Amino acid sequence: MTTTEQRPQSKTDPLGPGYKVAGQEMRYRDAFNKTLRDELNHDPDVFIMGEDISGGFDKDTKEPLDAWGGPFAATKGLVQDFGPERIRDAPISEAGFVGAAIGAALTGLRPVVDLMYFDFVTVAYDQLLSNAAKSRYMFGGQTKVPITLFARSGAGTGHAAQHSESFYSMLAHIPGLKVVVPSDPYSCRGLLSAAIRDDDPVFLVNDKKLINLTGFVPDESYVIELGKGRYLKRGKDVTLVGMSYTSIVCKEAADKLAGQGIDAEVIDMMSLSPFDEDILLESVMKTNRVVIVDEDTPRASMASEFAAVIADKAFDYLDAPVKRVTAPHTPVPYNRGLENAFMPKPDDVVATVLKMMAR
Amino acid sequence: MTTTEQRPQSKTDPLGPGYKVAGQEMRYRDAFNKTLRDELNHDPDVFIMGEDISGGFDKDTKEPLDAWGGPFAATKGLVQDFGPERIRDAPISEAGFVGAAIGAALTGLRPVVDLMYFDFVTVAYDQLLSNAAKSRYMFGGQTKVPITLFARSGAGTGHAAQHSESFYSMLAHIPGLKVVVPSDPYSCRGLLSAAIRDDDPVFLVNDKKLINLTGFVPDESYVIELGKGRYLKRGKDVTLVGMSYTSIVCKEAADKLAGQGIDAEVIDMMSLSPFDEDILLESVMKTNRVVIVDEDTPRASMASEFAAVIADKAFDYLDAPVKRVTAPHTPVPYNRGLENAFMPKPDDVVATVLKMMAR
Amino acid sequence: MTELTHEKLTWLYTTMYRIRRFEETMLEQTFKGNAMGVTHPSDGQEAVPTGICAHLTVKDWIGSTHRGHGHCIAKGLETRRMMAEIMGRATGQCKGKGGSMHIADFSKGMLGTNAIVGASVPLAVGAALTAKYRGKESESIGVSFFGDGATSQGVVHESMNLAAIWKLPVIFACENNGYAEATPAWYAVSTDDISSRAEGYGIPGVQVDGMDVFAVYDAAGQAVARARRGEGPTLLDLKTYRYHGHFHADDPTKYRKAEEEAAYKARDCLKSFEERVTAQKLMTGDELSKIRDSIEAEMVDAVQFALDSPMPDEAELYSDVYVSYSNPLLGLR
Amino acid sequence: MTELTHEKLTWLYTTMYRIRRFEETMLEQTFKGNAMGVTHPSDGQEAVPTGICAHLTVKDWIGSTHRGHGHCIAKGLETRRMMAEIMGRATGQCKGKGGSMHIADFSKGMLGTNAIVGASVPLAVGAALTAKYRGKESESIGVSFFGDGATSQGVVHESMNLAAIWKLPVIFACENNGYAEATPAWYAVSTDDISSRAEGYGIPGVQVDGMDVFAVYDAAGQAVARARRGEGPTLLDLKTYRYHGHFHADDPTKYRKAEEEAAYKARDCLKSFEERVTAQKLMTGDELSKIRDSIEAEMVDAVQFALDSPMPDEAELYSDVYVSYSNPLLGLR
Ligand SMILES: Cc1ncc(C[n+]2csc(CCOP(=O)(O)OP(=O)(O)O)c2C)c(N)n1
Ligand SMILES: Cc1ncc(C[n+]2csc(CCOP(=O)(O)OP(=O)(O)O)c2C)c(N)n1
Ligand SMILES: [Mg+2]
Ligand SMILES: [Mg+2]
Repeated sequence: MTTTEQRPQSKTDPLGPGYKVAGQEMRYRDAFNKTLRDELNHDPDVFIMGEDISGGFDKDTKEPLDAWGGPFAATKGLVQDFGPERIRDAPISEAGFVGAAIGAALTGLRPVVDLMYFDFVTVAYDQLLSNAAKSRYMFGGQTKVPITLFARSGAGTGHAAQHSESFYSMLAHIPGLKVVVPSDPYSCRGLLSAAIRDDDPVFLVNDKKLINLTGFVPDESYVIELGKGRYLKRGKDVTLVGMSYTSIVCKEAADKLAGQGIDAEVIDMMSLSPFDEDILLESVMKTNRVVIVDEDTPRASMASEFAAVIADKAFDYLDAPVKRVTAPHTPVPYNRGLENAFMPKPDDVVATVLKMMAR
Repeated sequence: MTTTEQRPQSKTDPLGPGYKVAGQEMRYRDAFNKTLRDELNHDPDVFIMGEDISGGFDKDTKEPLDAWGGPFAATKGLVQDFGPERIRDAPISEAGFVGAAIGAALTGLRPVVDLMYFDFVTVAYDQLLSNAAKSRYMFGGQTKVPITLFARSGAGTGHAAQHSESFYSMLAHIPGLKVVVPSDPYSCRGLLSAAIRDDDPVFLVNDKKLINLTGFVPDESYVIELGKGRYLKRGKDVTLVGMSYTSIVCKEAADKLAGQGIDAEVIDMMSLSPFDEDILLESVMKTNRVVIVDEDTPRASMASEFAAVIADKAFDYLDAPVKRVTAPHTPVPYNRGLENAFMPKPDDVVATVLKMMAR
Repeated sequence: MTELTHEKLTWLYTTMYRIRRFEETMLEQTFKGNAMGVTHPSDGQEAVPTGICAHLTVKDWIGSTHRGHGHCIAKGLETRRMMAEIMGRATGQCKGKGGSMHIADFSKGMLGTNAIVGASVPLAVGAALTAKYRGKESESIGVSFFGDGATSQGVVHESMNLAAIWKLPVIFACENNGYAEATPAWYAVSTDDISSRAEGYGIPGVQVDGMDVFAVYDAAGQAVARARRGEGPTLLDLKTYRYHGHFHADDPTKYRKAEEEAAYKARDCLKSFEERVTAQKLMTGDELSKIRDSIEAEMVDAVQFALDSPMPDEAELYSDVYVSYSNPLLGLR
Repeated sequence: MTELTHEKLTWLYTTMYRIRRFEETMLEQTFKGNAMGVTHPSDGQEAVPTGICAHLTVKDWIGSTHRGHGHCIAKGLETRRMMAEIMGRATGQCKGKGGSMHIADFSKGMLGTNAIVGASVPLAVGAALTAKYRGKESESIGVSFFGDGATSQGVVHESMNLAAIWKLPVIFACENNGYAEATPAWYAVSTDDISSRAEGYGIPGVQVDGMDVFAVYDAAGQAVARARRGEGPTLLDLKTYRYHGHFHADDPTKYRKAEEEAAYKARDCLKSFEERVTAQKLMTGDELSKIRDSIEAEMVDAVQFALDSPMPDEAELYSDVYVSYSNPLLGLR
């Protein structure tokens, strides 16, 4: 197992200069599934719980069918190999089964919970905040809560207001929780393994728009340290800060800006809590300009947080106002055109940078 | 009824220069109770719902007793005058009765919900976020959700991790909700009336440390426009931004700073969503320095939000980094000394300002 | 079978057939790529909303689910505006901002389809609370539709307890189609008899054949009458079946047996209605076929109306978040 | 009454008396200003945790409530560390960081008192899940204590359904003291018979006299045996009474009748135990009085230990938030 905080530089050199590892191009969803399989093999105390994750049961034999492959195919094929005790189908009781997972974590297991759509976390919010996040602290460090939760966030698939949220900033706000937001198959795999092996409660957010994207993934298991960001592109004129899907938005914006002679640096935060203050400050102190791009709504968001940290700790290095390009302060609309307008896009970032450079 | 956005200047001049109104010194809790009474009289569609708000029932007659006067005495004496249909005692089912209140609001009533401790909002989180905040938008503006919720936040009373939260920033993050945070009997009365009369869902947060503080309150009913801040003290050297109880902390810090020759301006934000960008920018553009003080935990908080807005829109006026003085990223501890250390205090603010002025 | 007027029979058949054809037409449009998002068809289950809403007026309120087109239609919503909504058009029921899972019509007593399982249940309780508050129980009740899967959701339990202690005029209508996505009720629900949960709330619980609109009509009639008399809520466990998959692209044969499906289809609500009313000479085959023809025309019109309708203006992204808000945040661009 | 060994009888009496005196002593200290926050005494209810925990070992797990001192003591926690916790001392069960509403001892199978009503119930289900996962149902079960008020909380319903469908070894022990704060159960709970809710989950539900430790012991014995045999959960509705107000400063006479209180006190669990064991010559008055004396001494020691203990270091504010965290945020000062 290899620990890394560097993004793969090339397909043959994925873990930074000097490394040569075997691997392949695969979809985000497949990397996710492969990692779950790795972790189930790695530790017998790991089990997965969620609605429809074993995808139905045969009426006569009562055996699981894996007809669905789980929501977004995350758990596809797992119940066959690991059985229904480790791939545990749950009724629609998010508070109840998240609570049960916390109880299992408090008593020695390492539960992984598939919450399906990110929006449903609100149903289990009290268990997450009052029990998962606080148990260690309020019981004076006697215990730990090694639970991992994951769910799909994001607009762009016509799921409308109650199935398209990206409010990971609310989770990152909560002391005692950790929050990670991978942006490609490589970071997904490393962060998911790290989350499951971590002894604290971790929430991993999968943007739906990433699920079918492909990228290079090493065969061998590895972890990406929680709380670390990475450079997706080096540059000197302006720092673009992305998280989850907006890392891709930033990358595309940087490509467009390059065409106009502006050399943008792109950071993928990867973790929101803890987050990598160092990479943020290092980059901004060099480029002296920053645009933070986020699909979460803006008020009291992680975009606000990054802006606040920069305005405090990199203040003397700033040549321009700290800019945020985010979703508007609205729910997610259904109509495709409106939904498209809701999401921050590369052109929004480019326009903001151009205005900034013109100062 | 008088609308004002100015804090009373003196006891005989509470609504700004020129006004003379009758009024009296009273405790925050009494101002709150008086306002509920006003609004129940003002509109027959207003009713209150919550656990123990009618404080018990006689076993034989089945009549409400008002033995408790409601949590924190907010509803004391109301059930006698308005009856159990309008002062409706609820079982311990926050999701259920908040949902029922939303249903009542969608069908023509104006429910006011006492959630007791602020922490319990997580139990009803889905109803608040998925139904109250989104109904108007996702149904294309067909309806409105005129519901008001209130609850008690804050550390300082030995209630420990699950009864001491101040995470109003998570609520302010939610598009479709409004959030107000009064800091004295005067702002409490005006904001509560405004909230109940407002056609959107409004959450009013009462810091426990305010409940027994006294202040001048006009006899006559009035509203304070949602989304407006106010100056608690004018000054020229640095802006201190408070919300809820930290407005008092800022005021005390300003008094201490005055003793050291520093003339601080103090803003009480009063509303968090919407919030008063104008007053914030006006003040910072004048003083060129700002410290934001918040008892909520720091990550992705309203303190971050104010900092971000300032770093964007008042950037060219800033002479020093934007500073936040907040609670640490921890749950609230039980032990009194630790709990005391958790809360931002005037001396923390003074120390931050002194460091800033020494730059 | 209760005595039903010819008008009522006509309404029942028209409504069920309208739902059936709406779902089929909607699916066709979905596969053509005209619907913008995910849809959950309710064909097979038509007897449930139809038999219940037959007792309701525009002053009664219903709460609905992700599988809510049938509830909408039975409560009187216009199919053209529903179709336009599903196609995301400005003329849609919610201006194209809600989609299939968020169709409401407050002028018709319809509180909205809802995409959070169980979340609409307390809304119907709240509507009933409004009725009781105004002393109008006899003319305004709440009906909450929810699935077998939703019975595991805590807020549904809370809603029943609230309605019971406050004696609110509500019907809890569990559309028990045996599955929650691919998960069977025999796995996820701890009882074979959902109506047995009523006893724990001190309210009546009734098992109903949800494939038979007459059975639904009768059971609902008693529950509605009870509610209007101010005697409180009733729980109906309505056994039914969805013919289609969980959502438009789902293949249910992967997790349901062919025999099971066939057994339910043999008791199809439309077919059995047709047989019964013609056998008993309550309606003629000709009458029924005229109704079907009119619905076919309505569907053609609904699709054309939707396709011809404009998309919402981009300004709609920012409107309807609040009634009033002093500092709009139009995205930080 | 089941045959009980002398040792078991001694344990029952010692435990009940320890709880009683702990609550009284704790209240005294609270009124002296030595407790730092709010406390919810459980005197009067001692028979419930005692009769249930008599069947448990250190490998079994319990989940508890705001009114949890009795659960802690019955599960074997040390009273001196509990007292120190309530006084916020570094030697407290949770280093003074939790207080009365957050006392846990993971080495004793105690998952913590909990200040969110209903929130600890799924934790006990999770502990039972761990047992089942490991094939250890016979030696490790979960017991969830919760009040009559908590039965209205959705997560309690969800927990029972989960435990039922997964046949988990859990006891749902409803401490039905008739009140939630000042709100009577007859107002807030939609049934007179909470045990009747069990039927809707397909599990046994039993009404138990919670003032009689022998009745509790017998009912719990059956439920525990069933759980250990792998047959799944049981719901116990244990009728009991709290002698004190809801919390330390609450005066219950404002909302409860004197007769009601007197009737319960006449059946006091300690008094009736004493009468019974001495009448049946199972224990002597002398034995009982020796037990009481030893508890008195224990309480004196507990208070002194707590008072003598240091306060936690300020660094404790920042510790125990995470096991590991790369960028600590020590408050932005
Ligand atoms: C809180 C929540 N959890 C999960 C889902 C995902 N989901 C949508 S429909 C559904 C199944 C619902 O089953 P049931 O209540 O029986 O209704 P049916 O689909 O059978 O009509 C699930 C799990 C959701 N929308 N909301
Ligand atoms: C979610 C939540 N809602 C409300 C409260 C406030 N509260 C604390 S104890 C209590 C009453 C609990 O009654 P019951 O469950 O019967 O337990 P008892 O106090 O009688 O032991 C209430 C309402 C809370 N702590 N948590
Ligand atoms: Mg179903
Ligand atoms: Mg009670």
